[in-house]
Amino acid sequence: MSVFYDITVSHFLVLAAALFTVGIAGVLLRRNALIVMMSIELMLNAANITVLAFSRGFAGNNHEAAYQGQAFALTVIAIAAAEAAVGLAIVVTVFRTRRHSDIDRLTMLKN
Amino acid sequence: MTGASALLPALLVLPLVGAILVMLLPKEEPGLARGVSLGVSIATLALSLVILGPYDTKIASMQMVFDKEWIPGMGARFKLGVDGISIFMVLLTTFLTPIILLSAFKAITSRVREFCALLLILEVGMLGAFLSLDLLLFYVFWEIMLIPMYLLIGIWGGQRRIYASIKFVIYTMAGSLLMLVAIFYLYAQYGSVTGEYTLDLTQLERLVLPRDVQIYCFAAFALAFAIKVPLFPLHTWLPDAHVQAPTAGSVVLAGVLLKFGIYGFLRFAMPLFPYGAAELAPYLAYLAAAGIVYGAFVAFAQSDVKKLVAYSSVSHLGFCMIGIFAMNAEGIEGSIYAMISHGLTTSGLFLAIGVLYERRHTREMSEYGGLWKQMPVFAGLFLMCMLGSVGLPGLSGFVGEFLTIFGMFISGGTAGEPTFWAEFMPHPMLLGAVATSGVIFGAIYLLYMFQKMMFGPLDNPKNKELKDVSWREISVFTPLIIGIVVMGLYPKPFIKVMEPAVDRFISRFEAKLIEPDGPAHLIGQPAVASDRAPKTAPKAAADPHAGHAHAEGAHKAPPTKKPTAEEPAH
Amino acid sequence: MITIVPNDFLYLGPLAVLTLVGLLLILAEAFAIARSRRFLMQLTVAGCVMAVIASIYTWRSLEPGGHVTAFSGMLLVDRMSMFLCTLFAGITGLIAMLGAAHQHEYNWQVGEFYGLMLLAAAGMCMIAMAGDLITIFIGIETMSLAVYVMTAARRRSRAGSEGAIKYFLVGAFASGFLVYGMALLYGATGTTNLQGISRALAVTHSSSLTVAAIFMLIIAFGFKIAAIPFHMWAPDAYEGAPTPVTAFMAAAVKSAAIAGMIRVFVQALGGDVVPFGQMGWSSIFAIIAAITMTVGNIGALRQNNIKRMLAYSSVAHAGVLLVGLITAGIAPEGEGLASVLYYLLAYSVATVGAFGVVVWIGNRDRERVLISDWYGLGAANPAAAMVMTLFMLSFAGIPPTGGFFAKFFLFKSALMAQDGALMWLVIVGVLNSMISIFYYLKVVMAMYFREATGEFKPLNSGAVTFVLVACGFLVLQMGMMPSRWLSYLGV
Amino acid sequence: MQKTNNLLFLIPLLPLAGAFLNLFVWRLLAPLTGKYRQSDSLTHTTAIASVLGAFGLACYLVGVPLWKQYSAWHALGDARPETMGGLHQHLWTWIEVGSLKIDLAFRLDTLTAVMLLVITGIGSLIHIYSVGYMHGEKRYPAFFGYLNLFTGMMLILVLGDSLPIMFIGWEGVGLCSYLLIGFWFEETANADAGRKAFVANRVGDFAFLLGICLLFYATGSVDFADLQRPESIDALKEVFWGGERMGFYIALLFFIGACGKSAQIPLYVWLPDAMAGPTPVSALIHAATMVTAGVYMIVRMSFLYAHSTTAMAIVAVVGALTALFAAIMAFAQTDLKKVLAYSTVSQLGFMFVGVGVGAYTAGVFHLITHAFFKAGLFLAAGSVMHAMSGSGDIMKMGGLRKYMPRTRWSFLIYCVAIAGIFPFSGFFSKDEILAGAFGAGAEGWGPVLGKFLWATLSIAALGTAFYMFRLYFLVFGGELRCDEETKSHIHESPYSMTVPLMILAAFTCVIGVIGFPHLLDDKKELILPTYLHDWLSSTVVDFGRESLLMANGTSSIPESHLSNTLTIGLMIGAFAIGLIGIFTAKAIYGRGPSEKVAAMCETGNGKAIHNVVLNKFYVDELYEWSLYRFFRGAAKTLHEVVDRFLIDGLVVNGSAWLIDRGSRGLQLFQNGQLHRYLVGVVVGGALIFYFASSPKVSFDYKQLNANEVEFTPDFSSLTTIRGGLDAKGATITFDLDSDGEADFTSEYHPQKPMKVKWTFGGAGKYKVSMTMTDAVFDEKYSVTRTITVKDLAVKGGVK
Repeated sequence: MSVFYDITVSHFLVLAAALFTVGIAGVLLRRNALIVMMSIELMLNAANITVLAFSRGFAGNNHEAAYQGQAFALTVIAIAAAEAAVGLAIVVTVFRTRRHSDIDRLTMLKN
Repeated sequence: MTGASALLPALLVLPLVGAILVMLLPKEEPGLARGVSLGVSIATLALSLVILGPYDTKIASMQMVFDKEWIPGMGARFKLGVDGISIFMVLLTTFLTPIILLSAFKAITSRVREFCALLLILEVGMLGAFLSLDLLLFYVFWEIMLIPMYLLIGIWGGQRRIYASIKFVIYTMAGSLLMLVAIFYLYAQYGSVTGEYTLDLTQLERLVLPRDVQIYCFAAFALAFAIKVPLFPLHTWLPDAHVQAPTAGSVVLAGVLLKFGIYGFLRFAMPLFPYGAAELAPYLAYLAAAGIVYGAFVAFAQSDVKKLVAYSSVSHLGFCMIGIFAMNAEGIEGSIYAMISHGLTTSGLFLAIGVLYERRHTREMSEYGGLWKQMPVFAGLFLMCMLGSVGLPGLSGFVGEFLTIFGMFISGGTAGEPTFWAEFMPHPMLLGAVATSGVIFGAIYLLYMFQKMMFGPLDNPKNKELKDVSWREISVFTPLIIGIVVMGLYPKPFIKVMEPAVDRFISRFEAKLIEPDGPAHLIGQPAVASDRAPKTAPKAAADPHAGHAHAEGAHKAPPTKKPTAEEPAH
Repeated sequence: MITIVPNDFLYLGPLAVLTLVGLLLILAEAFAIARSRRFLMQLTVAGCVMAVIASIYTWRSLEPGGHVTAFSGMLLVDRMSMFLCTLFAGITGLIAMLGAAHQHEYNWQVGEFYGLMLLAAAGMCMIAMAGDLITIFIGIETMSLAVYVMTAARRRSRAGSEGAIKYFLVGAFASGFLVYGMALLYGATGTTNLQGISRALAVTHSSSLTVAAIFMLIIAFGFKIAAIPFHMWAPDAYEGAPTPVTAFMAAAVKSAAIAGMIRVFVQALGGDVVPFGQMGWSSIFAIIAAITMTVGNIGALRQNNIKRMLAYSSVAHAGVLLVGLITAGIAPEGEGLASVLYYLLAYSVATVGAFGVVVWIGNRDRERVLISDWYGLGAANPAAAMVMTLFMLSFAGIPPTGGFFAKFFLFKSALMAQDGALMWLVIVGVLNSMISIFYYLKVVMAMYFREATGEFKPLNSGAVTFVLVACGFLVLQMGMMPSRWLSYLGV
Repeated sequence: MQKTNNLLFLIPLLPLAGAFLNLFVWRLLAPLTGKYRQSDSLTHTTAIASVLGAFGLACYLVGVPLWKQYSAWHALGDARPETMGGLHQHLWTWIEVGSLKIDLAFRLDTLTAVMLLVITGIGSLIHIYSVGYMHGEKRYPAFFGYLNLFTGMMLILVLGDSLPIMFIGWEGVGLCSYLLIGFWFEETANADAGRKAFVANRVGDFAFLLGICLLFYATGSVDFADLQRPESIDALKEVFWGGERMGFYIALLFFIGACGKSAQIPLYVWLPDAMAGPTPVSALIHAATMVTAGVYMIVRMSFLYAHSTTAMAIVAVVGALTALFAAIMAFAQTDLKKVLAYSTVSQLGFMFVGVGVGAYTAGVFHLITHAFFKAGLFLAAGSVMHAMSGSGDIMKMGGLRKYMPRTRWSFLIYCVAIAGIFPFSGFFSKDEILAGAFGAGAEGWGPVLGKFLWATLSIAALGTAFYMFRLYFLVFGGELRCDEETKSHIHESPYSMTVPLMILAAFTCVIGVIGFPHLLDDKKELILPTYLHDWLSSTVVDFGRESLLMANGTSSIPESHLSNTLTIGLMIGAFAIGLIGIFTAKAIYGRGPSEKVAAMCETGNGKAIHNVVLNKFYVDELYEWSLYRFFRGAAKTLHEVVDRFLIDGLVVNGSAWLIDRGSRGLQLFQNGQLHRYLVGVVVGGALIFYFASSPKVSFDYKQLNANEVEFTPDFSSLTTIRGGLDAKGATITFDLDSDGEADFTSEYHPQKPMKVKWTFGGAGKYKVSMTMTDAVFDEKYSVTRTITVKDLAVKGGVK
């Protein structure tokens, strides 16, 4: 019996949860806007993995559910890309006005 | 709906149209704005007198009812009507508004247009609130009054006007918002009992709520109204508002706005929640009695005349509160009477202070003295208002105060025959006696004020140049003083008009006071035997059989027997 | 199976109009001559008007209470969604007018602005019409991405870029939660269709997956509507963004987020199928709502910048809206939903109006966003001060304004739900109204009770005047004759 | 048997109309005649005409219709009804609310008639006198206006047919008194005096009002006629608070009212100060009429006092003490009018003793005679002061007999009368009171009280004679002690002033005939006619009225029938006392101020006593401290502490401050750093979820009857995100008899509350536990409570 036989949906879910946590940690801990964005991408990808894992899990008996999951994942991928584009543009704007992209030093707006 | 019923909405529309008209006038001509607004307010007064024509003094219930759908989805109606209680308040409002406008001709020189328009809008709000027979409509008008008053204090007020105006608004809102919650609750309860949702006061009055609920709801209403009254210790907004407000604001505040507290108790809080009212009445009466004495004491400590008169309002309105909790015709009619009288006398005092303030720009008593010599006519007018306020028999103040004290004194009944109210109101005589002591204190502080300002040597050089009142000012005071004297000497017609309504109020109150226990039900219908808190969701109301399955056997079961679970049978 | 029938396109009206005009605008911008950009605004408004007409048309073609699914359940067309589409398109049109004047005065002519705005509106419409988690996600992201860009539209503004990046990062972070929550929900129920989720939950009740999913969704939507403690981006973003964009964020984006919450929480997770104790997810939202109202109002008290103050105020309003959502969730048969919609309408109108006055009053020399900048407006420009007062009163919930009735309906229906279980929340709500009066009246006070500190040179723009008059009229109308609006909402 | 007379209203209306004309109409019309001021002659003509008119009308009404009624009543002899109704006029119903009905109605009966004639008669004289006295006064119209107003109010007071109407007049005269005392208001002291008078009166009015309320409470009426009905009288005998009769408390309250108006202990302090007013005012208001209102009221309410001997005793004792103390205080005064003021207080004390011992006729008799001679004294004093350039210091007078003979002779007659010298009127009236006091002995009074009263009054009478003649000698006797400036102005007053003096003096001499002493012949019939007694007995419940005593059940007030010897003995005693007083005064002050006395007053105990007396026993200071200072201090304290600090400071502004702090805290947290925001999200979110999901379960219980208790599980705070509990599938078990086993198990549904009933074995404490088990994760939440089952048989019911 191969070890691979034991990989189930749950394993993917745990992986996704771990990735998601890493993403959150990245957002909370890193100061560079770009890295924060990357962490957010990580979170989105974790979600994608979850979706696809479920989709795979449903594939056996519920085709519609499986398709929905796949469509969802594709949508997320597309939107994540758009988000990254917008985000980078905004980071560039910030960089152009401030010459840095350290989000903790952006405290002009406060109180 | 007869032709007469269109009078009441017309009464609201007229000043509203006037206000809009005034706002449309050119900014550069303040005189025009003054004239137009005065004309409109006099027309409103005339219209309100026209109402007296079709008004039948023998009918106790609401008259000239104007009833129209307003928000059908909610059961809120645009319902107006007058009865013996509200008609005087309406007349007082329409009577005072032209006087106020006239009095402000000289005092208000900036933004005259806005001033006149705000006063007219305020009049709309006040009239609307006095006329409304729908809780939501009442609430709307009740709040509408707030903003013009806020602006009046804030724009044309004194040094600390900002503090005073915001305090006024926040204080008032603090009470009225909880009242709003109680209105919601009442609405929901009525809907769940009858399956029909309405905010119509006459409908809602039929609902008898459980005892505790009545107490809570009454407390919520009472808070709103007690702040407005203002009942000690919720009164501290009043002196600030009065002192900072321009004369016109003070007059309208003392003359009409304060009356909403008492009126609200009579019209809404007590008929809707009689049992709650009965349970809390002693406490409110104690506070009112305390307020009479307290207001008088603190008034005496003031060096600012306006503040003194403001505190005197706390004291005087205490009489009104005492009166309504006497729960007999004497007390309640006295209370209404005292309200009208207070509207006249205190307005007169504020106007008098305004006359001085216009000339000297100070309200410190120590700045004045010996004015009688310089301004004899003014002194006479001031004296009349002051004596009316002191409660001299033969002037209006006495009748009201005497009746309220008297009513409270015998509110437990006379020696032979105790009334139903006896069990709710402990120590009525003591309360009456404490209230009566306000008569002494009233004399002390008001005479003190009068003496400080009018008597003594005319030693302040600034006062030696003062001019006596002009004809315009005399014409401001004259109607007030005529009112004070007429109401003092011949109160019968006034009392006659309010009598049927008050009797009806009392008898309905008493009728609804019986059997407050059990779930909410309509008056005259038996309470549904249920040990469950009443359902409020409309669904539950639609299903009267919801959940009362009850196994009889459980009652006599020995300890070992399985207890019965009661779950609703759906 | 996903099938598309031609009829579906009939119901796409508002969405299609907004998307197409939006794309057209972006194209047109590319070819526009720099000096004649006015037509962009006119085109935008025309698009919005068309969208409004399309929504109303669709609304009329629907049965009260009935709904139509399109694109295999991806979109759900009912009267509520059409009402919301009208609202979104209307707000967008009004804000486009504000935007044109603002751009002109402050010299930040960005042509894409209009296109993005319409695309954002399209996204909002999609949220309102969403019948599926995927459409909700697409709608939210379409809207959000456009608004991120709009926030940063003044490229040289340090505040703008700072606000934008804060907004963006927080928003994207929330998107992460959103997607993850949706994924878990999908896993728990085996479908992304909202009705399907509702059906599935009715059978399987719940599982820890559902619980976790709801946890994630609460966070995600909490960010979007700026509920506490997820609100802290809002004041910064609102302050940083150009005023018309702030108005758009406060009025439209928040409404859209609420629409999404209605779809997800009330319609998919509503009723008593969800396992968060007695009241389902509502018990958590109840706590959040109470804190949101309180902290939002308290936060607004000391603000001197009107935009920032209104940001906090919008946080507080989010709390009130949550009360309505809870009501709708726990008492689906009640009027909770209608009250939320009415509230959204009243709130949005007042918000657009208030920001409209902010736009109107300033000029490029002095933007006049501080309270002290407003001193003496009442004497200088009585009409403007009067409408601003109206908007403030509406926010504070004082009659005769729409805000009063909005609060009234909302709290009333909340109190009627579940034997008064929400009584405490209602009391918290009304007490908060009291606190809120304080800072709303601070504006009124500044306008009327203080002496002017300089001459007012307001923008002389017909469009802005139109917006102010329209909003002022609506606020009054909703305050005095609410019955017509209620009948639109099916009450 | 009362007759309607439609002219009654004119009596008060005439002076009121005069006041109205003088205060308003003439003033408004004055510009038409081209003058700013209304003319003085028009003013005083109006005023005098109105009062004279009232006097004439009063004479007519008393002399013709009332006299007819009286004679008819008198002629009936034993068959006559208790009281005769008198004349009556109902104008309109003033207040009619609920059970309370107050008619604006007037009644003229014999008691009123006496008052009416005194008021209008003396009032007319004083009006005339004022023409001279107030000549040249700037506010001439105002003075006459107020005087007229006062007369009108006083007439309302005595004519009023019910207590509230009486109260109108009661307060109205107080107001006029206030205005007239403070007439020369430029002097702060005058204005203060006016206020003091009004406030002291108000203290009395407070009791008066309460009395009205309590009377209504007891009898259901405030109308004099109604109150005398037997059922009302029965109500007065009800035992009330503290075991006394109802009548006692009512009577006491009214007496306090009377104390205020009639300046009795402890409310007398205002009257001496009231001398700040113009002298005619002192004569009319503070001597002849207003201050006697209290006496009048008690006589009017005699039917009430007849039912509480305790109350009567209090009235009598207070009256006696007042008479004595006021007399003592008069010794030390050096101001002409002040002496007269204390004398007034003292004489009012006499009257109160009279009415207090049930000798109502004597009280009223003294009221009448006093009205004449005291009014005369004041007017004469005014005349003197007029001559002395307005100064009233008797130490600077003396020898005026040469300069002002008319005044001097009148003054002497008054002094003799007040000293109680035969055959002047004061002698008769004072003797009546002394006799009444001597013979008094109502039920429960004990034997001594009457004698004590008599002794006290005798001393007071001695004092009266002494200080009055001290006054006389200091003013008119000896040599002139004033400065030259004043001396040059001394002159006899004009006739408008002295003619009233003479008229009053004439009356003082002869008016005593209306009340000859009760001397009986063998047949127990009066030897001398007692006109006043007969006249009043048609109205006043005097002692000896059988009908009321029967209504009372017991004869609480015995008839005071002294033997002739005793009566004559008392008369001689009183006469002697008067003479002793006069001669002592002559001995000491015959030639001006006594140095001996002055020296005595400067040293040791003498000084102390003198100071105490001079300062009126420091009662004013006591009042100053206890009332005014206390009031003002308390007012300030309340304002600062309660209003400013507690309510406004702590609650109102305090909550605002708290919220503001909260706002500031939020601002601090919102420092602009995105990470702070995100951490806030994580921490805040975690907290909210924690609190929202803390599982707490509990149950309520309610005892239904003797041993049956109902339990209601309460999961309202239970949210189960932490445990992932499926509320729908949860199971609930109750262990109700603490045996560790479930007695009841059920599925729980959150939307549908459930109740469990359980019957216990009786009263006592039981331990009950409830467990909720989650179906999915099998987690348990349990709670255990000890419940108390009460033994309901004892208390009989449970809420």
